[in-house]
Amino acid sequence: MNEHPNDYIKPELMACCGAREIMDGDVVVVGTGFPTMSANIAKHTHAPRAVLLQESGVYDARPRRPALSVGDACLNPGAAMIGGLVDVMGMFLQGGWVDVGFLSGSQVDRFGNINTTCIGSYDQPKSRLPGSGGANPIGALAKRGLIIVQHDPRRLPARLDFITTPGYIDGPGAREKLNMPPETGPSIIVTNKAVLRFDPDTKEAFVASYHPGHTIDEIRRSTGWNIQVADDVHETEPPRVEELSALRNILDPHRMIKIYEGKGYV
Amino acid sequence: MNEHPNDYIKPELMACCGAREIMDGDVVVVGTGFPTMSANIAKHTHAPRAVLLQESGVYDARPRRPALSVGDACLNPGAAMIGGLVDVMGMFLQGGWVDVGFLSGSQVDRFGNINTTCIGSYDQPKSRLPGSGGANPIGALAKRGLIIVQHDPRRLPARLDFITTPGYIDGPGAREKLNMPPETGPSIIVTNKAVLRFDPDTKEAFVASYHPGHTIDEIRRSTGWNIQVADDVHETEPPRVEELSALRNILDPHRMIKIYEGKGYV
Amino acid sequence: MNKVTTMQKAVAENIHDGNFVYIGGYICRTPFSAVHELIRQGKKDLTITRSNAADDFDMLIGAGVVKRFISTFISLGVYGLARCYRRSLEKGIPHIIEVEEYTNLSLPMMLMAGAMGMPFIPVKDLLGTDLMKIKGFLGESKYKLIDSPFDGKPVLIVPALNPDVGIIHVQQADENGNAQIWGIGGDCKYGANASKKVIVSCERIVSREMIGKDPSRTIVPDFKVVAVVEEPFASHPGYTPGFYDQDFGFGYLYKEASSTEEGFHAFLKEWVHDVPDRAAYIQHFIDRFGYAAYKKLQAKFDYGYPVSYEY
Amino acid sequence: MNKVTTMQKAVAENIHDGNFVYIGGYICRTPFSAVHELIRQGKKDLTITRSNAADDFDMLIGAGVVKRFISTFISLGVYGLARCYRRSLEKGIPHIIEVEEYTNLSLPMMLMAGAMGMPFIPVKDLLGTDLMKIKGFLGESKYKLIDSPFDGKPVLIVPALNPDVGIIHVQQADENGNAQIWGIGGDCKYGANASKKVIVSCERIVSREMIGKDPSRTIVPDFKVVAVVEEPFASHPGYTPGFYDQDFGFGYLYKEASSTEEGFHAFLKEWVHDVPDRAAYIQHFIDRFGYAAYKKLQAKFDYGYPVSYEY
Repeated sequence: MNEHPNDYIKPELMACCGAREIMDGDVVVVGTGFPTMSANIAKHTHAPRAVLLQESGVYDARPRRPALSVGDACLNPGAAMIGGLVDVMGMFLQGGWVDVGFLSGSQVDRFGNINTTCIGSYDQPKSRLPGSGGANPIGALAKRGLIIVQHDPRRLPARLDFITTPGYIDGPGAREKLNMPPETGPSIIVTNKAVLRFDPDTKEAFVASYHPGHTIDEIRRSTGWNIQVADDVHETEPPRVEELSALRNILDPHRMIKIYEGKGYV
Repeated sequence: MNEHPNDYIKPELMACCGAREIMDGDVVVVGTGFPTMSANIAKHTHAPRAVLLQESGVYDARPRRPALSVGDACLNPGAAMIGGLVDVMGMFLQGGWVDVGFLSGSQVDRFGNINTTCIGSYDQPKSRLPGSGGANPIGALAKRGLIIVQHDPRRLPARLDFITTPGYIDGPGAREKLNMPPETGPSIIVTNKAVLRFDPDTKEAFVASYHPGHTIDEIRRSTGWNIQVADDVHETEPPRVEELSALRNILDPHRMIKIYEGKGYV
Repeated sequence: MNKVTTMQKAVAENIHDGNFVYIGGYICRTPFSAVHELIRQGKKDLTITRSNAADDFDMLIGAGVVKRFISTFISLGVYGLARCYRRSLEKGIPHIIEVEEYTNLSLPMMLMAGAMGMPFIPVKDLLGTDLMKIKGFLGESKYKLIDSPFDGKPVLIVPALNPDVGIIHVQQADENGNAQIWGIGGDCKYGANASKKVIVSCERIVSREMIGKDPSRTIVPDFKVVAVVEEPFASHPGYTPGFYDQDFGFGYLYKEASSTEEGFHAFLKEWVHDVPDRAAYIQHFIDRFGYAAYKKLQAKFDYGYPVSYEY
Repeated sequence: MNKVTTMQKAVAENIHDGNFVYIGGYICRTPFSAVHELIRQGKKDLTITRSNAADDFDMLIGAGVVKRFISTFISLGVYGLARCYRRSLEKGIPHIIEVEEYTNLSLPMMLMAGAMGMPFIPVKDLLGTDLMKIKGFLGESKYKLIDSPFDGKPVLIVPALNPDVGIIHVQQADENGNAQIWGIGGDCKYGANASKKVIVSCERIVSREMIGKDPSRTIVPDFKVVAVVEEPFASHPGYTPGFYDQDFGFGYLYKEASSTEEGFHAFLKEWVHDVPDRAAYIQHFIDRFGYAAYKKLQAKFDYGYPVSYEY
């Protein structure tokens, strides 16, 4: 049986939820922050043969400091392969070799579509966001998309201001109709309150588990649509000893992950 | 005035005819044998800034022995850039950067189309030849194609057994109709008897000059179609001192070029 | 042909108002000294592109150099949203730039298509999203959705891009312009080769013989290059592998400065307009932050193994 | 995961009768020991491809391993036409192979398209020639001539290729399969990456740490690789830069032998069937030609410069 220390912070729990989605041998496209932590927790626990790609052109980097961007200098020395965007996004992602892609966004809807383009209208934005970057193709082409987002009605609205990255678009059959690669699409949304998964029939996100300290009712109120709840909904398993140990002793000794608390991941 | 030693052999004259077509600064795709000699004669005389590519992926090689293939080991050390076929044939040739491409063939017709695929029918060939290799795209995409061929009615027939590499296809407008890049196509045919050029209107090869020792009449009899002759037809200028000097002292000290005499280039 | 020149001349002679300019880099090997020179010379109405734009593009937008931007993304990385970019699109300061948006898959592929002389290239992104609905200055030529002539299934195709000029920073180049890199490539190789001419800045000019010791590192051949500028530290505050690290402190400085119009212009005055060239920039950096700060950014040494191309 | 194995096992376990196999090399880095193993194991009905085929493809055809050949060219270089290929097409010996012909532009692009997950790719060759008229086993899928959806002009598109298995020989790889090359590439990078799985033979197995000292040399990542075979001299009579030169004398031997059916089979017996593996092949080479001949092929040393990826 697993031990679960109770001194964890919410971003640590979220990183562990992400890690548990990675299977041994998976090819994972990561960004910075959560994705890197999740992927590395997995590597140091149940998935030692999972391998990481950064879209900038890097495969199997061996950074000695936490990478602060996907183009960080620390990703260069010791990597197994360094090319460019066309290699990682074209040859590996579009080529169909990527199992897991991490995604985050300012808004995520029930179908796992993501907005990182603008708040308000596109032509006269209230707030102009960075744009797709690699998110759109990762959402389109990774076999399993893992989405990280804060849980509030503004960030999980009924309708996005802009769809930057495709989830299941407008529901069942939408990806197929567009000839998007089979067996791709988002598989989980990890929030600071819950883990959401996607109904295979409706393609809608539902509550699979609630994090310790949160309730279904709170989660419903924090979601911008009438979210469904799994029959077997249960409390999210807290971080295990070995997960926290990998995170704190190896990956993030300075606990930089705490900055996510300041960003609202509480 | 240029000096012209009279101890040259025919393949040397032909290599010089090719060299004279290269302008300073030209980007030249070369194979082995004649093309390399021609290009290097040019580099050592009037076109020091001409640069050479081999389709295998090499740019500006510095071979210490004559390369016996476009993939020869001697092309590796000292080159300015080495990639692969996609770099040279895609990025440089198809990208529109190649000024001159050398071509040869078992058969060449009046429009500069070339056969390197088969003698006899394609399905039941009398003789099966190597195929296109890089010839077809070089013929399609180089701004000026320089064709080397032996002059006899079998090799310069009225009709090819197979068109492997495009010259002007079936005449004026054919390349344009297919949306082939403008201002490309063969510019000269160098044989062991003559230099042929292409009429800008009819796109047919005509006799521009006859090599010393050959006559218009002989050339007409050796050509498989009723070949036209330029009003200003004249004797081909024999190799100049500096051309021969580059060839014999620098490029081909063992005079490997003599093997072309054995192949019929007399 | 020796193409070695100054950045001032390289930019003055080769980049003209209204040009379409590819600017390489991915934090790694950002050609920042060229970016500053574009601003210093007051270039106008440029269309700029590269995948994953950052502080350099934000600065060009804030300085009013940019008319159009073929983009995938722009941010200041750990320092969040790109301030000048936002001011342009949200408030029209200094003016609204026109944006045509793709992704980090489609844009690199469009540059590769341009480099390889293809008219268009099929891609598997964009589908099903609002990136299909918004069309900027490319209009109906942003993409085409066709039925594959092979199997009848829908295929998205996007057009090739061929910038007028490509600007890249590399580790080393020879005097003719044969340019070599190692480490993270971004879309640098294809962006440069798609361009009609290329300006190369480099950490060090090396001999043609040294280039020939490792020709597999060359990404651009000299015949595409119109200017070579030896410009050490040119990527700062970005980094160049083997030479210097990213300057996170300077990134913070830019973030803070660019948060207001006044701050941004004061930053431009101090770091662009009041320094005539990269040497003066480094001098100013050392004057302002001390040699120790400069030294701290210099890369550690950990050389790999040499290889032989001999036979 | 350690994937180091023998060529015997690599071929037995990963290549099956009827497979579509990409075989890399361009005289440079020809995976000849794998080619011999395919013959030794009596594989049948393979579809094989690469641009600019040579003696290795001729040998596979003569040995009866090949059913179909997606080709651009095949010859013995300085030794002229490929004898077994001619006997197959001219006389049906051992049987007529089916050929689908492209060029050294379109085939590499089709492999690149396969590697990059594109369904097809536009190319500017083939047009106006009989290569458009002849269609082999790909039939109407050999190519499509369409009007560009962008400007209405004719564009030729050719299909992506995705071989079942890719076989390449490289200078060095680690035990997991990260494979590094330098020097002439041919279509090796894209042919291997287009394949569903890759067999890597290498001159030397190196540590993962050594791979990481120069990651820009890696052309195939380990997750695509199913077998790694340390097989020095595997390209003979081709060459590997930094290791050994091409063996022109042996090329002549093959030319002479392959000029007749009997000669070809005697050659196969001596150099393929009677040697169980590459070590025995080298032993036989030395027995037959002497150590001096072997030594003479070994590359001179002329190492370049190491670089640092540090920050």
